[in-house]
Amino acid sequence: MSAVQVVGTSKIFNEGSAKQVDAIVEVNLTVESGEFVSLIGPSGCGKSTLLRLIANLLEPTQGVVSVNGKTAAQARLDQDYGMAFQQAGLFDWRTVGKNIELPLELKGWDKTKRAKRAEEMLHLVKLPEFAEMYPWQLSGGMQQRIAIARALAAHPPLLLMDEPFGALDEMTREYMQGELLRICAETSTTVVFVTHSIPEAVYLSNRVVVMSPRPGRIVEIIDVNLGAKRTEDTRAAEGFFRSITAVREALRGTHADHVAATAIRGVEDR
Amino acid sequence: MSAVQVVGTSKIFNEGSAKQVDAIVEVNLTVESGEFVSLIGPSGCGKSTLLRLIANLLEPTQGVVSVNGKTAAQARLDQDYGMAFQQAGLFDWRTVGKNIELPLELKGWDKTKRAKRAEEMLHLVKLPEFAEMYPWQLSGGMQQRIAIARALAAHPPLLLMDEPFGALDEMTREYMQGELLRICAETSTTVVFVTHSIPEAVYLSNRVVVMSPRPGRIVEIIDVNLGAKRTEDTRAAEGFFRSITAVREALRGTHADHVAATAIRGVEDR
Amino acid sequence: MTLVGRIAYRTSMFVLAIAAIIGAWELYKLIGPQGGGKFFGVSILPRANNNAMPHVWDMFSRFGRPEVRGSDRKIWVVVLSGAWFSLRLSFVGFLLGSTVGVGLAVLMTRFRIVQRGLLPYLVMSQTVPLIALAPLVVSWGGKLEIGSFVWPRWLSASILGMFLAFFPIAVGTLRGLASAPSAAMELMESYAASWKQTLFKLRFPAAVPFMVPAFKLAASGAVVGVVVAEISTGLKGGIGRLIIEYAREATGDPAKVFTAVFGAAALGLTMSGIVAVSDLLLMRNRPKETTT
Amino acid sequence: MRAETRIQRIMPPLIFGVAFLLLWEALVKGFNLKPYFLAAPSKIIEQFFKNASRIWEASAVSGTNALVGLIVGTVLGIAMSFVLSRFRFLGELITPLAISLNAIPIFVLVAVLNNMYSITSEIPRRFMVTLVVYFIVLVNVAKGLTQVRSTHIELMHSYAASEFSIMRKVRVPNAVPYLFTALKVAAPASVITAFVSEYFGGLQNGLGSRITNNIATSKNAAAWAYVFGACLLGLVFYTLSIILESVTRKGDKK
Amino acid sequence: GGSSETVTQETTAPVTEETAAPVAECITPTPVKLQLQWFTQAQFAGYYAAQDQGFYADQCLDVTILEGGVDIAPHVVLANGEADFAISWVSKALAGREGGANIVNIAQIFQRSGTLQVSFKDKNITTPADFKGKTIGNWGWGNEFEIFAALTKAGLDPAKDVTLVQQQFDMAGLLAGDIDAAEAMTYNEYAQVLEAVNPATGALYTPADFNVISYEAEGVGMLQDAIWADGARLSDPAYVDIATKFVAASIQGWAFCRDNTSACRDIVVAKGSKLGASHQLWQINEINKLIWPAASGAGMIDAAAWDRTVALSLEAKNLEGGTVLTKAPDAEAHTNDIVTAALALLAGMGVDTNGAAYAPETVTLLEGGN
Ligand SMILES: Nc1ncnc2c1ncn2[C@@H]1O[C@H](COP(=O)(O)OP(=O)(O)OP(=O)(O)O)[C@@H](O)[C@H]1O
Ligand SMILES: Nc1ncnc2c1ncn2[C@@H]1O[C@H](COP(=O)(O)OP(=O)(O)OP(=O)(O)O)[C@@H](O)[C@H]1O
Ligand SMILES: [Mg+2]
Ligand SMILES: [Mg+2]
Repeated sequence: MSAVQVVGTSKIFNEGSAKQVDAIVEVNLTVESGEFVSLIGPSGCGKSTLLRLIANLLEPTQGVVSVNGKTAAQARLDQDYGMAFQQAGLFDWRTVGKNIELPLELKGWDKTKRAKRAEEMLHLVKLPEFAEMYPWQLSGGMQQRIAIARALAAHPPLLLMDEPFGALDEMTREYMQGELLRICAETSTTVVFVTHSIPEAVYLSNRVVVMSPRPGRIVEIIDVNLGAKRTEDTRAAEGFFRSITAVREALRGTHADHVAATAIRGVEDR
Repeated sequence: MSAVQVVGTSKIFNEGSAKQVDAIVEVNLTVESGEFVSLIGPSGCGKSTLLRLIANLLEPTQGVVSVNGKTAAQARLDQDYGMAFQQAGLFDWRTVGKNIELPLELKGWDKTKRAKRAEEMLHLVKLPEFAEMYPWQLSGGMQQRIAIARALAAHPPLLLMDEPFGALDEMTREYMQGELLRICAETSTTVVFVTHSIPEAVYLSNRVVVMSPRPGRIVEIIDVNLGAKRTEDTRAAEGFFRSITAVREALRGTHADHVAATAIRGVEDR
Repeated sequence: MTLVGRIAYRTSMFVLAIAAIIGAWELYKLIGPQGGGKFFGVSILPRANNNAMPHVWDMFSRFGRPEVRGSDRKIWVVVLSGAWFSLRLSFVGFLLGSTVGVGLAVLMTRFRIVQRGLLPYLVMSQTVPLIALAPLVVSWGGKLEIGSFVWPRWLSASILGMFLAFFPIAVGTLRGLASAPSAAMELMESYAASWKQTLFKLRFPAAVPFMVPAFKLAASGAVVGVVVAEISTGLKGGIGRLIIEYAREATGDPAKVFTAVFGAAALGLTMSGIVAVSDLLLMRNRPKETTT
Repeated sequence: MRAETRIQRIMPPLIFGVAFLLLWEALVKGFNLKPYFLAAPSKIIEQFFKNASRIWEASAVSGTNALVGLIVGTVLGIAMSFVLSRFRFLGELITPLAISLNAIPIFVLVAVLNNMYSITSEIPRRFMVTLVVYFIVLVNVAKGLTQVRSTHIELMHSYAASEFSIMRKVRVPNAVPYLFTALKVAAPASVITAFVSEYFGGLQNGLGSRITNNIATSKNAAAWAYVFGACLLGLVFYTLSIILESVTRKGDKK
Repeated sequence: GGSSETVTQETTAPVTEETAAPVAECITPTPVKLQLQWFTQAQFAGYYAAQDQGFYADQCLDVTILEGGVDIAPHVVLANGEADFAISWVSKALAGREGGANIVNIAQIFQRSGTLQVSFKDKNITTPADFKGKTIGNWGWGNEFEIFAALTKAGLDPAKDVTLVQQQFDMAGLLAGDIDAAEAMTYNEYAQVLEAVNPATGALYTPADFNVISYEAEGVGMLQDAIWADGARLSDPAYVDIATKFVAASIQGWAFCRDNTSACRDIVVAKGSKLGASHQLWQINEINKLIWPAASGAGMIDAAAWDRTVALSLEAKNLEGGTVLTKAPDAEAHTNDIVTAALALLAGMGVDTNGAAYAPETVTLLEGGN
């Protein structure tokens, strides 16, 4: 049974009005259970929209989305997934610890269990001493890590993550990547992951989905053959570079106005 | 005259309380006029705090900050700088175009001039057709670009930018980098730039300031000798890699818990 | 839904609500105790008799009959013109109250010391009964002549409407002006925006959600103030005057006073309607809640 | 923000009040205003202390009515705004009714209610206060419950949170400042409603009837002494709402 | 016209040419504002009649009648200079005078008090002494002093021995049984009771259903509607002249209403009185009883009644243990000079200002006062 199935799905905002925006058009995507799939594409191409459709936070204008063999709506109601949004979206009136506990509260966990898990999560994101602080007392990257901790806290079978590591420095990012992979492997979690970093997408994923600029379509799906277990050495492996190049090419192809740019370079350039 | 001078400056939040946070300690930094300086460092090390001190949005607990030879406060009142925040911080009740016009309105520009500049800026960030939309109808990256457009709109002599390109895809990011450099060169703008991307810091900067984890201190300032004019070829230049390595090393050195990580690698790994 | 559709929907909901109330009223008349119900000596249940609770059809048919015997003016005409008269006064009071309320809120936001010093007295002012103020306002008004401007008698009533209207606006706006997100405040600070600029470009837009309920309260406050003023200052022509005149006849014609009461309710509804429309206009471009 | 000392908090209103009273006194003395028109504060204060025990008794009667109405109205208002934000249908059904009911001047309804209950009953007065408070709370809290950030709602939907949970975890915390705004308005409103309800009928034991009684006999200083009592009562209620607010808003920004 | 000339010359004040001019030569009538103490109703029929019948115009006055409200104290309006004359009950106005309002009673229109205390027969309340332990209704707003006077006279303490309840605008409290005895004016609320349907019989209530205590009869009646003038202006002969003409024309109006009840009713109804025609007719009839016959001439202030009113105002304890007046009013509080001049003026015009032959009519009330 596939974890996520998106069939012939389009999403059009403000349909019929002058401000109509065709966010994504005719998208077909299947994510197998336990798979790690990244979405990559230019800004505004509909990645977040696609994630929201899977999460049933938006209704598709057209097409069908199913999750774990159920409708997306049912999956949402069954709390089959955890989501980390592009904006951290923490609650100002809750302490950091209580923010992480929120999904657990909603699942009806008891207090001590919640507190224990929240503490674990704070350790995971390396912010154990901030439990009692309020979100607005944290730096941008710290807030983002809290949001990740919140998404992971309930160990959901499906993780939907929208640029979760965007505000992290390189070292923290690498550390979080490793932890994410470890957790997913241990609990065989399926992940749909939005990122702008090609190496990140390649390092983490089984497949990378490359999307075209607005209106968003899937232009290519690149299989990454780096084996199930990724280590620090993976980043030096030959297949790693090959996949990076493949993704980059697919991406460049989507940017009509960037044809002049150097085609392939040996080094990541951001 | 130096554009920015930070002397013996510390910032301590919640001083004396149990939740005391020493954000930055004893920081000394001088940025010359026309210079492009990047701040880089682990999440929560005080980069945004330092930027806020320069912008006089925070008062230092200790030390002196001066801008353009005046006190930071005076410089703020003289609108000597433009700032792009880590969170886009657009006004929900203003259209995209009006958001960009905001600083111009405050400077008392007349309507047609404002509208013209806003349109230019929208073209610059490649979102000309979104002038009439509202921020919440935009994707994360698009919002960030609007915030950049807003910061640039008034052509301020000093730009303070806090991870402005964090939510952009690689191509848009490169394009924006190029545009930023072009504008700065044309108007000889001084820039203090926070980023997590080492290549970005190196590509853009004359100097890269590396900070240590909390409490934030400057551990090293790395001169980047890539000449005044950076082109796409710069990214392939030898000096480019050397500087990247230097910054990375300085950064790794700050991460005590990361000593095991591979020291130098030939490829950027995010 | 289109605007027309929405208005139609709202209207039908309102009609439905009225029907429900009528049903409940008549049902209670059927089953409720004629002399009221007492528990432990305290009357809990209202009396269901025709004097205390006239039949709905009596009240409505009263609208169609002349105001006084021999007059050919039907009551609905009188009530309607009274409501129209009071509506205009209320609207003036509402506008004045909005100006004063917003002005005070701005002043209190600007100078913390004013807020500290003034707010308790604003609160106290609201507990000063209109009845104690009405004679003062009326007689001061009577003395005022600024140039060619002669204080009209009705303006005193509007002033009292203002007196009730300004307070919720002052409090709500004050809270709203303080609700601007700190990130946005920082942005404005980075522009070295003047206080006034921050006020108009940031604080006010951010205050709208707090100001809307305040204006709703002020709208009905203005109506109440004007009606009270009409009653206590003897100003003729408005719904307040009708209410008290009809109330005196409640002994023999209990349905009559209800016609004026309904008129007052319609008046308040119109005022809130005006506010509700402006709410829709002001909030139309804000992010809507997701409704999935 | 720097914590203000008690002196800094108390001085401005004190100075303001004294200045206001002095100005008033000067106005009365300067223009030689007669007591039937406007009494001097010195006379009012004199009357206040002379009649202190009567003012206290009358305040107790009106104050009880106000307090009962304030509590019941707040509870009902909160409850109803929950119902409204949960069941849109009911909201659209009830809101216009609540508005029109509220637009009917207080004492007119009291007159109707006095006939429905008994003119010797305090129920209509309390009912009236309840109604006024209810409306103020309803309008504000309902707005607070709906004006939540859409990201937060989205997040809660992603947890398949029940409407109830969204209510508890997002809407309620968001509505809290709105509630206190409402209480600040409702506190004085409850007091004035309580004694305006006394103006046109009913037992003559509260502040309202004392005020009319004294105004009618041109004993303005005494009347204003009772008004002064009413003001103090309103201020007590207001202060209570402020204290309640500061207790519940510890973690808030600023 | 000529008679008016002679009368004005008789007044003590020096006469200016202007005021001495005959009425026939009236070119621009003097504007005069009269403040009533309540809404338009037959209680003020005489003034409306004088306006309607041109009696004021005959005196070269252009009279504007200002209606009252619950919160309008006519003496305040008068003292503030917003009206030239005001109608007010004597005790209330004297309280205002004590409060600094310089107002003077220049004509006592109502010679008798019209206040009643009405109760159902089965309550057995026939004298004020029976009030003990009962729920006693009153109008409040200073219209309840006679009740306090009666209580004081009966040796009862208003704060303890009775439960005082302020009545609403209607008599519903009495009919519903909430109030044991309700305050009612002969000319208004008492009629309202008689206009209501007795649910037991389905017909209107009749006087036989009630016990009625008249405060006038109990000896605690206080003077009611009087015309008050601005004391500060009474030293101005022009004002005195206007006052004289005004009082004269007003009394002429009242005399008209005595003789033409139904015409007067129509005038009042046309002025916008809300209570219906039958009610207004009853009211005029009852008001006439309070004015006529006036042995020493309508508007004359009877010294005995005045002194009684003052004495009661000084003695009767209210709810708070206070009295209406704390000291006796000075002699300037009333004057018969103006009314005397006015009566002379009217006598010259042949108006009957004594009404010795006055006989009340019998008015049939209709349901709801319509
Ligand atoms: N208002 C505040 N109150 C208390 N602590 C604060 C406040 N603002 C920032 N801090 C603390 O100061 C430290 C530095 O924060 P800052 O935002 O400068 O980090 P940063 O370098 O920008 O991090 P990032 O890369 O994650 O944005 C953090 O530990 C943060 O918790
Ligand atoms: N609520 C909305 N109303 C109207 N248009 C919307 C709305 N949400 C998104 N869009 C539009 O849909 C398109 C896709 O947006 P989306 O957020 O999915 O982009 P994205 O791929 O996540 O971009 P980014 O990388 O910048 O976050 C954009 O053009 C955006 O303007
Ligand atoms: Mg996105
Ligand atoms: Mg930061």
